[in-house]
Amino acid sequence: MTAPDPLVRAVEAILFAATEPLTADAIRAHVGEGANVRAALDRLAADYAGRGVELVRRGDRWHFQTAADMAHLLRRDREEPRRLSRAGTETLAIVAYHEPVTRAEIEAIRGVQISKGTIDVLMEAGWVRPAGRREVPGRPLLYATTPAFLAHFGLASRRDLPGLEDLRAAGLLDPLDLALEMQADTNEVVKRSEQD
Amino acid sequence: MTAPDPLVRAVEAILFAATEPLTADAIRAHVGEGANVRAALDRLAADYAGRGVELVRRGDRWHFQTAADMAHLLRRDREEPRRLSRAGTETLAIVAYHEPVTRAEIEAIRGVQISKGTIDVLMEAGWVRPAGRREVPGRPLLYATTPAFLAHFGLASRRDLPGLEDLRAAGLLDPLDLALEMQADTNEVVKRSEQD
Amino acid sequence: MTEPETLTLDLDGWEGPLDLLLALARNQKVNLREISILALVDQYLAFIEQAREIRLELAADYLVMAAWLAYLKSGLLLPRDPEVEPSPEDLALRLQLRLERLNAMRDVGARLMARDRIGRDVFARGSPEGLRTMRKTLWQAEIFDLIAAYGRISARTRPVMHIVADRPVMTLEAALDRVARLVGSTVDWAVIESFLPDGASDLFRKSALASSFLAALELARQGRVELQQASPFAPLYLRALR
Repeated sequence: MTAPDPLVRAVEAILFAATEPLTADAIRAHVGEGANVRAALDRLAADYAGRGVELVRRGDRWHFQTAADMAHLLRRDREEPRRLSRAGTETLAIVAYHEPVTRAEIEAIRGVQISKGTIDVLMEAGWVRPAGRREVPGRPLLYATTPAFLAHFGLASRRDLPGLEDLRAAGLLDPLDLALEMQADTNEVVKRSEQD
Repeated sequence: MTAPDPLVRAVEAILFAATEPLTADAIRAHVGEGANVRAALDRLAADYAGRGVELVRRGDRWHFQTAADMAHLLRRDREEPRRLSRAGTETLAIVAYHEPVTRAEIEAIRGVQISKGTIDVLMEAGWVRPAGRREVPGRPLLYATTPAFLAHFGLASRRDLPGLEDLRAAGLLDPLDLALEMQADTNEVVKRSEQD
Repeated sequence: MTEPETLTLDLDGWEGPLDLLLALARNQKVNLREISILALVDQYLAFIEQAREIRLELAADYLVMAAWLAYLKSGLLLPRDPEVEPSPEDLALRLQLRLERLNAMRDVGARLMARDRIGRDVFARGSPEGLRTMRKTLWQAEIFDLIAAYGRISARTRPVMHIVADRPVMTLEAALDRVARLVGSTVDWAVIESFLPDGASDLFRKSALASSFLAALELARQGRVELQQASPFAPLYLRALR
C-alpha cells in the first residue's frame, strides 16, 4: 500500500475501531467539520479493493468486512447465525420488498395470520423497525427495514434487493388492495354459505 | 495497495475477524498446513506500515490495531447543556458572597446540608476551586470562586455582585412579606383618595 | 402430483391454505402463470376431503378456502352469468396473482438468506477498539439565578425584623375611658357608633369601633352597662346600669 494522507489514515482507523457501520457524518464528528470524508472513503475503498478485507457501503453507512470469497476459511468453528423460520424469512422479504407495510398487509400476502413473535424476532435481530402509522382508520403500525438489515445482507441499498426490478415489472409489488379485496370476497362467501 | 496473493488475503481476513491475537500456528489451522504464514505476515506488516491500522506482533501473537497516533480521534467530546440545580445555584451563591468558605459554613448559611456532589458539580463546571484550609481544628477545606466564574456570569469582580441592600430594593429579599405589606399600603391610598 | 396421503401426513407443515395451494400449484410443474386453476381447485378439495375422511381436525381457514374454491369452481363451470360481479375468471386471476405474490416473496426470501451475510460469510472486525463519546456537561446558570438564590437564602435564614407601619389606632384603654365617660352622660339607649369620635379617618374609625365594642363587652362584664341587639349585625345599643 502507498502511505495515505492523514485524513485517509484517520477515517481508516475510525472505521476499524467502530463497532458498527458509520455514516459520513458520524466519521466527520471524529475528524472535524469540513473534512472531505467522502473523498477519503472513496480512496480507502480503492485501496482495499481486492484485499482480504474490504470497505463496503450499506445504505448511507460504511464498514470494513472480510472479503466474501474468504468465507470458507473463516466459517470454521463459528456458529451459524440463528436460522430464521420460514414465516420469519417470508415476513422479512415482504417487509423489505413492500416497505413500509402493515401487519395486515403481510398477512394478506402470506394468506395466514402471523404470530406475534415473528415480527418480534425480526426487530430483535435489528432488521425491522416500526416506521410510523398508516393514516387510515385504526392507524395501523407500519414496518420497514433498518440500516442493519442492509449491512447484514450485504445490500448497498434497497435497490440491490435481489429480483426487485423483475418483481416490480411483473406487478407483484403493486399495492395490496387486490389481495385484500380477495380476502373480503372470501369472507363474503363464508357468510353466504353460512346462510344457506 | 497492490493486490496481494491469496494467502496474504486469507491471513489478512483471518486476523481482521479474530476476536483475539493469533499465533502463526492458529492462522495455519485456518489456511492449511504448509502455508508460509510467516512470509504472509511480513508482507501484511509491510503493507499496513504507515496506514491508520497496523499489524503488530505481541510475543508470538499477531493482531491488527489502530495506529497509536490515531487514538485521539477515536474519542469524541459531546457537550450537553444542563441547568444547575437549585442546591447547586444556592451553594454557588454562598461561595460567591462569602468566599473563602468551608463546607460547614455553607451548610450553616443555607440552613440545609449539601451533598458531596453539589460542590463537585461546581468544580466540574469550573466555577469553584479549593482555596487552602482554614487554620482551625480539623483544618477544613476552603472554597472560592474562579476567574471562569466571573467570566461566565459577566462580572468584572466579586464586588459587582449586588449587596443585600440592592437585593432588598430589587424585592429579592424576603419578597413575600414585602409584597403583602406594599399591597396593604396601596389599598389604603386608594381608599383615601376615593374619600377625598 | 404428490399423493394426497403424503399431504395429509404433512398437514402441520402448511402455513395456511394459501401455502397449501401454492404447494399444489407448484406440483403442476409449470410456470405459475399457466397453472390450471380448475385442476388446482380439484386437488385442494380432494385433499380437504381426504383429511375429513381420516377425521383430521382442520382449521377453519382451510374449510373457508374450500368453500370459496367450490364456489369458484361452480362459477367457472356453469354458463356465465353476466350479472355476477366479479366474474369467476377475475376471481381465478386474483387467486393466481396471490399465489404468484406469495411464491415471489418465498423466492426472494430464500435469495436474501443465501447472500453473503455478516457473521456467516463475511465478518466484521473481531475485536474493534470501539469509538467513545465523552459526554461533557455544560453547566448553565444565569446571574439572575445566582442573585435570586442568594436572596432566597437570606430570606430563609436571616433573623427577620418585621416593621409595622404606624397606623392611627384607638387602644382598648382609651376606648374604655371614652365609652365609660360618654355612657354615663346619657340615660337612654345609645347606638355604639355614637360613642366614636367625630371626623376620624376611616381607618381610625374602624379601630375605634373595634376597641369600643371590646370596651362595651368589658363594661357589661363589670356590670356597668347593659347591651341590646335585635339580631346579628343589627345596631348594638348600650345604656348605663344604675
